[in-house]
Amino acid sequence: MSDSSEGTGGLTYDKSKRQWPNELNVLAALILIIIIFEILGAIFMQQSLLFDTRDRFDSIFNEARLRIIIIQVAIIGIIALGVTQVIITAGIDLSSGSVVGATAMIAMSFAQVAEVSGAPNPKAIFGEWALDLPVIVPVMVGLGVGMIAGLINGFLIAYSRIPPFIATLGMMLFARGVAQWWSLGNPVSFPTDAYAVIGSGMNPVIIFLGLALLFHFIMNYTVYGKHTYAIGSNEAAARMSGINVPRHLLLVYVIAGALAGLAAVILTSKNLTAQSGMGLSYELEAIAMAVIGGVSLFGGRGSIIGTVIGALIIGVITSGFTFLRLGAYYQEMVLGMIIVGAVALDQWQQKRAAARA
Amino acid sequence: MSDSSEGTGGLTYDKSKRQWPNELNVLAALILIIIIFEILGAIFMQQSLLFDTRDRFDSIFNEARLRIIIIQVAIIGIIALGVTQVIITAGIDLSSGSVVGATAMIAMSFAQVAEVSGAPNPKAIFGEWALDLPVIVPVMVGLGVGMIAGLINGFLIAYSRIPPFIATLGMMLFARGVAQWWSLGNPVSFPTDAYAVIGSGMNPVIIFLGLALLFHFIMNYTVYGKHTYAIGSNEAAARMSGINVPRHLLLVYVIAGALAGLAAVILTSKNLTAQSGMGLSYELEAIAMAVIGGVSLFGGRGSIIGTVIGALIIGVITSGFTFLRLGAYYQEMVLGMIIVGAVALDQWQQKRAAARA
Amino acid sequence: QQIGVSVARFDDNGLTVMRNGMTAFDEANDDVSLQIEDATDDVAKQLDQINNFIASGVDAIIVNAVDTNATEAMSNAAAAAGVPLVYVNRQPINMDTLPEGQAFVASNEIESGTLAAFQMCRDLRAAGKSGGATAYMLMGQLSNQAAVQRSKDFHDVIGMDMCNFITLIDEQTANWSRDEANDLMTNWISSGEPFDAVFGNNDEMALGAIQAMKAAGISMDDVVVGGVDATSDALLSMQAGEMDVTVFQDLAGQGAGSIETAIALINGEEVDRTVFIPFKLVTPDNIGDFLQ
Amino acid sequence: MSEYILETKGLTKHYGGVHALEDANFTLERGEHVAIMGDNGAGKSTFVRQITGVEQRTRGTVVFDGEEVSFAGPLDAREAGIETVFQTLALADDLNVPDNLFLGREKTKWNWLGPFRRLDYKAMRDDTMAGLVKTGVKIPNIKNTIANMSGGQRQCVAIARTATFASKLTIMDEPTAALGVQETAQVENIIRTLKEQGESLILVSHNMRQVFDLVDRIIVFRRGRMVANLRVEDTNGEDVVSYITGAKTGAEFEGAA
Amino acid sequence: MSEYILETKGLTKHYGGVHALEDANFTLERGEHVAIMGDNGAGKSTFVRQITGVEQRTRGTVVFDGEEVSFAGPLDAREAGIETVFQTLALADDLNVPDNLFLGREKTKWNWLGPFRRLDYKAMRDDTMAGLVKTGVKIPNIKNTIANMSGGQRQCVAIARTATFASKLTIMDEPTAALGVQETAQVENIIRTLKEQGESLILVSHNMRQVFDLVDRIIVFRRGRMVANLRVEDTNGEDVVSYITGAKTGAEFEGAA
Ligand SMILES: Nc1ncnc2c1ncn2[C@@H]1O[C@H](COP(=O)(O)OP(=O)(O)OP(=O)(O)O)[C@@H](O)[C@H]1O
Ligand SMILES: Nc1ncnc2c1ncn2[C@@H]1O[C@H](COP(=O)(O)OP(=O)(O)OP(=O)(O)O)[C@@H](O)[C@H]1O
Ligand SMILES: OC[C@H]1O[C@@H](O)[C@H](O)[C@@H](O)[C@H]1O
Ligand SMILES: [Mg+2]
Ligand SMILES: [Mg+2]
Repeated sequence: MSDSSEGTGGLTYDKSKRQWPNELNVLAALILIIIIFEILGAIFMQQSLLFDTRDRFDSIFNEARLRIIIIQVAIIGIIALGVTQVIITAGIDLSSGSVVGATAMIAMSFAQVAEVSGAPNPKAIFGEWALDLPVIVPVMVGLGVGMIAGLINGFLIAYSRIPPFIATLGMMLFARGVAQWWSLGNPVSFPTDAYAVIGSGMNPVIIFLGLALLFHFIMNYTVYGKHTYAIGSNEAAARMSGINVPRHLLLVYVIAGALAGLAAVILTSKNLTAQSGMGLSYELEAIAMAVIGGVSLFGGRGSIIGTVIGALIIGVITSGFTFLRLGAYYQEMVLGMIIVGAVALDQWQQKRAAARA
Repeated sequence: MSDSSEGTGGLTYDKSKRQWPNELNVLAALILIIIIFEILGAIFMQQSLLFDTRDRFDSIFNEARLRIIIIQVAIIGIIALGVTQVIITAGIDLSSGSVVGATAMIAMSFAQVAEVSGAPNPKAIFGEWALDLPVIVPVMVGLGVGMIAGLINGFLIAYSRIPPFIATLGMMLFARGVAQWWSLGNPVSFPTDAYAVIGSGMNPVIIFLGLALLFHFIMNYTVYGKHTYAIGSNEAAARMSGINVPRHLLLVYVIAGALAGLAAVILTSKNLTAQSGMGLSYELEAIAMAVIGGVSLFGGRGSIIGTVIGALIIGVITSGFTFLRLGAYYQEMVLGMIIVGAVALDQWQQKRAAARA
Repeated sequence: QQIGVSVARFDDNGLTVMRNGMTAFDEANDDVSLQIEDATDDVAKQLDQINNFIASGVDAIIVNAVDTNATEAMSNAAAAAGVPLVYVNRQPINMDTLPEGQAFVASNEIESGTLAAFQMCRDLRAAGKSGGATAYMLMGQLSNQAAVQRSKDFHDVIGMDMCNFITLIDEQTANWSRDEANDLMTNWISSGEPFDAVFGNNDEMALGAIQAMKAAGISMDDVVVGGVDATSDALLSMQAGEMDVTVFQDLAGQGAGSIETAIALINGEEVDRTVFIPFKLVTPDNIGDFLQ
Repeated sequence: MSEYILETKGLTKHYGGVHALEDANFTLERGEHVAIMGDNGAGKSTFVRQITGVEQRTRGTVVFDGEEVSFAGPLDAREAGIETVFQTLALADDLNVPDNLFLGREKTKWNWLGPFRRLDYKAMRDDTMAGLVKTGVKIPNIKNTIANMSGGQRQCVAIARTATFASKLTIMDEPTAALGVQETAQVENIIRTLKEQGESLILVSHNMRQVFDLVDRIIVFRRGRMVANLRVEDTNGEDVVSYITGAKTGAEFEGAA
Repeated sequence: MSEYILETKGLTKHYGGVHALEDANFTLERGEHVAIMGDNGAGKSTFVRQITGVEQRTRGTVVFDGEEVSFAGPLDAREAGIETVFQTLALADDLNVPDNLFLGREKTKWNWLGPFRRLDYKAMRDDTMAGLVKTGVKIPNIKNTIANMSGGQRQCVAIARTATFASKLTIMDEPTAALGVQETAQVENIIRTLKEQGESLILVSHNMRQVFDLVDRIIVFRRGRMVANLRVEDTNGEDVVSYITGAKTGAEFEGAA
């Protein structure tokens, strides 16, 4: 039982042949995609995607590009952190995009200023008292609404045994209805200055990476993380092993809801407006990030780091398309192929690793 | 080994306690929903949903309503027949809606007339030769495009081992891009009279029910059906039992693609136009029909009959909302709740049946 | 009277203004009862909604078409059931052959993009850039006819002799969304290409571009930004000297007008088959007319 | 304190038309080791599942440790003091050996963090090694996932899990079915240790030699019913087989099967 | 025609750092019945998986029926004439007993319909009954899904499946592990019948009595290597155990494990 032994029965185990972690494959895909864009950039644009070829910055990188690559995925990335956990339990969350829409409308109504250019703001939902509230109010409302949506999802899935696809599909429709009903389809704009700070500049990125780090730790080193993986791996076994599966699932969906709520707050703050159509199809993008990052839809496998890299892959692709000025019609086609390609690469790597072993 | 024995070892088996088929639960849900609408109608509208209370028809039913209930779900219902088979293999098809969009555009370009109101149709994609073609051409093109999409899905899933969610998500993006690129976003209209017949009147319903019957037989009484269930139940076991799993999966996705292509043909014929946004989110509705009808997203369980009843449930709800003049904002909310409720009812029935047994 | 209304989509800013006009009319008139449905941008669903209205026995139907090419099937369905039908906001394809008892209250989408693009061209000339100017265009959803039309309008304008000094650097879709436009504009800025004008197919996207440019430290005096819709956010931005051009259409008026026309049809009155409501250009010079 | 650790009265379970368990009246004294034998499909595992709350019984009562109980799930049963090795093993395929061994009762630090308390990987690893050595199984790398273990290795992990935690009653459903000669001997030693420590045990097994070596009493099930209750010293292998096959039925169970 | 039905040379399988099977040189004569024994994790099932194409080997060759083969999957192996009862059973949980028994080779009518040919339910049901009776298992309702079967019932279905179809080589990986006394006896009868019919067999088993009763020769695996090759008439239980535990190693395998 010395620290160096890996097993029992005095068997030798050849450590050098250990399979490398899956995240490395995803990282390799990211690097491959960057290289492809650099090559295409050099050929067609005589420019580099990530490096500064025009001496506009003090560094060797094109800083503006690096920043937008991550800014544009930070908000959906925050949603994807929750979606990752849900998928690891072998669940799915189709509601996150619509929950963002509903939460955006509701939170923003508590973030409005009283005066716009000398005239009282015409869009307040609740009347005078709800204007110019301290920034904590809309933030808490946003988190709260997201958590309630998550609580309902979790309750339906964990206690009513409704398949996650259906429960969250129902919530998707419900939340979309709420988003439109809230202000009868009218946009809600003009937040307080304090609220506008949340989503400005690199703040979304800082929040995204900070939360990623937190959840990376939680998933790997805490009981919560272990039980999340266990449930996704074999729910019956987890139940028989004495895990309170329903309570745990509830917690997972509430966390996912809170993250969607937070994303809505940042989104409205960044755009200084809330629109009922906001968040549309974010759920698919968040799921794509997780899955490109190696999270298995059958549950039990995946990681936060993988999802973060998955988000970066989507960010690089989006920026790369604009960089190459790829025609708008082709972007969706190529995006579709790249998502499939990234996962195919990952599959092929794993197969090769298994065969070569 | 007489015909009447149900097992081996001379054990008695109490047949009277057999669990009733799951389809009966779904049917019960349908009837329950109808009754609720009838009660609400009597209270709030002093009218009946399904019966003729205004003497507008010669029968005791409101025939216009009965017809629209099924017409409005027939086209997505056809897609759902394929989606049902895909889900039974433990797969998923997120691409069917976009495939409908792409196929609609392409098929319709081969269905155009030469003369519209005296002027040659300005929207033909291919020029003169492609106008006024026999109706078989656009129909075959539609089926063909759908099958190619299905073939690609199937190949990625069966041979490249890419999870169905990702493969069909990629196809969803790809096909959406194709739909928009085809005529650069412009609608394609003015089909020949022969083409216009396909989707007119009750034809979509006849095609839907005919196909449902055909696939009901296939799923229950043929090798194809048995292997579809076996793969969804335990893919490894199916493989070890000697089923050629990849080849079978390919076939399943090609059939699903062909059905989506057919749906696109009927859809464009019914609306006399093709538009690149067509089919948007049909995939979710088709999946909802299947799942409400009792198809398990974990694979191995479900039936065509269940899906047909699931489609009827959605049709009744849609018409019922208009009948009750329910505000549009509430419709999505209530639809979300009803989908969840129908599945919850089913879950509860099954649990009760198991407990009571 | 019971009138069924099918609107292309509920979460659309412009169409919401139109809907508000209808609702206001409904509330002011006791004898009218509206049932407004959301077609969620689905042609087939819209046709089904019309058939559902017919099954429910409404007195008239108002349609804001998802796809103006799909109106023939709708006209046929309503005519067969003998229910009056009014198209609103978007001009039906079968305008020349509209059956008895049908009419339309609409605007011509070609105007909106042309008005905005031409004014941007004039602004660029006025800024002394007639020797050569560059522009980006943010397109709406590629499947949407307003997006297709307005993009085409822009191309047509910069193809005219007077405006062909403008070169389009790139055009991409931001799906009508401020957030996507903000990110897309930031991506463009990161390529370092200098530009003089940005045209958004709608105001939301123009506003997203403005936010991205401000974040990148670009002075809004140096760039001509145009949009369509004249939303209150856009008017405010114009007052602040950021947005330069937008286009207003009297959507609330269209909404109310469509109901009046429907009622006239129900009563068997003689009505104009076409009620044409023009777009109006909005610039800092006449913005006062549009602030409420 | 009642003399019985476990008592069932009229315990019955029907699955639709299948009467898997019918009217089982069973008692187990404190510290007693009892074997349950019977044909495949006789209802042995069904009996185990009703006691441990994996399923809800059709009717009947269960008295555990002097109190009438009705566990909502296996978690309740475990918390009441019943450790079970299920025939299906109940392992999470994607987790490694220590994770499985401690599933649901991890060793932790920073416990004030509630569900987010930190796992003490080192302590669990050491205890896992100790537990596995008791079963005699050889596992090259305990950090591999359970999906990569052989049939016997899986079974040993499940047994080590049960043996690692003290309980009032241990239930093992065919624990050595997949085990090799050496591992079987080790697991039998574990059971003997339990006996010495005075813990009660229910052992489901098809292995006649094992049963006669280890337990005090043998219960035979046939077609869902108890048909014999035999002290080992009063019976022999042949006798037991005749109960299993239905050649004989215990006097007190006449009219049963 | 070669004298061997199966021959492996240097067959090796590594899973990452785990050397599960190392350099196995194995021969099986036509009509011969051989047992493979060894500790849990010794590599027995790994050996079976390499031969039947379930996994791809790291290196080595397999010669079946005189030809070098490299099956892409178990379907190929079956088509070549190898029937296997896997340790994991390979049953489809949601299908019923006859469906599982005939999975992949259904009895059909209207065969010109290709994949859409019609199933002959009646014929399959009757054959299923016959197959099950041979194993002696009691199943109250064969139309229930496999998920609802007891451990032993599942195993009997898998065995009946193999026994129903003729083959050149039958491989059974611990076929009686979950079986009761009677069922075990029946399955052993099935194996004896195969012997009489001259079919070759590889039997993986931990049951010493069974092995000595049934086979001609015993191969022992230890830590992934073959360590003994014993004719049953030249050995006894104690001897075999000393090979299993490593107390002895066969002369020709010196330096192996
Ligand atoms: N996919 C895999 N990945 C890693 N290791 C594996 C894998 N499959 C098996 N092993 C390891 O290979 C070794 C041999 O396993 P195998 O299943 O062949 O054992 P066995 O002799 O059949 O044992 P048992 O009697 O328990 O069935 C074991 O140590 C097992 O942990
Ligand atoms: N969920 C279920 N639905 C229907 N029948 C079931 C279900 N579970 C078990 N059965 C049936 O109940 C009977 C008893 O099963 P049980 O698992 O208790 O047998 P067992 O005595 O443990 O057999 P084995 O020795 O093979 O493990 C069997 O005939 C089995 O088919
Ligand atoms: O259909 C969607 C579009 O409709 C236009 O009329 C409007 O100007 C745009 O802002 C956009 O919402
Ligand atoms: Mg059992
Ligand atoms: Mg094995």
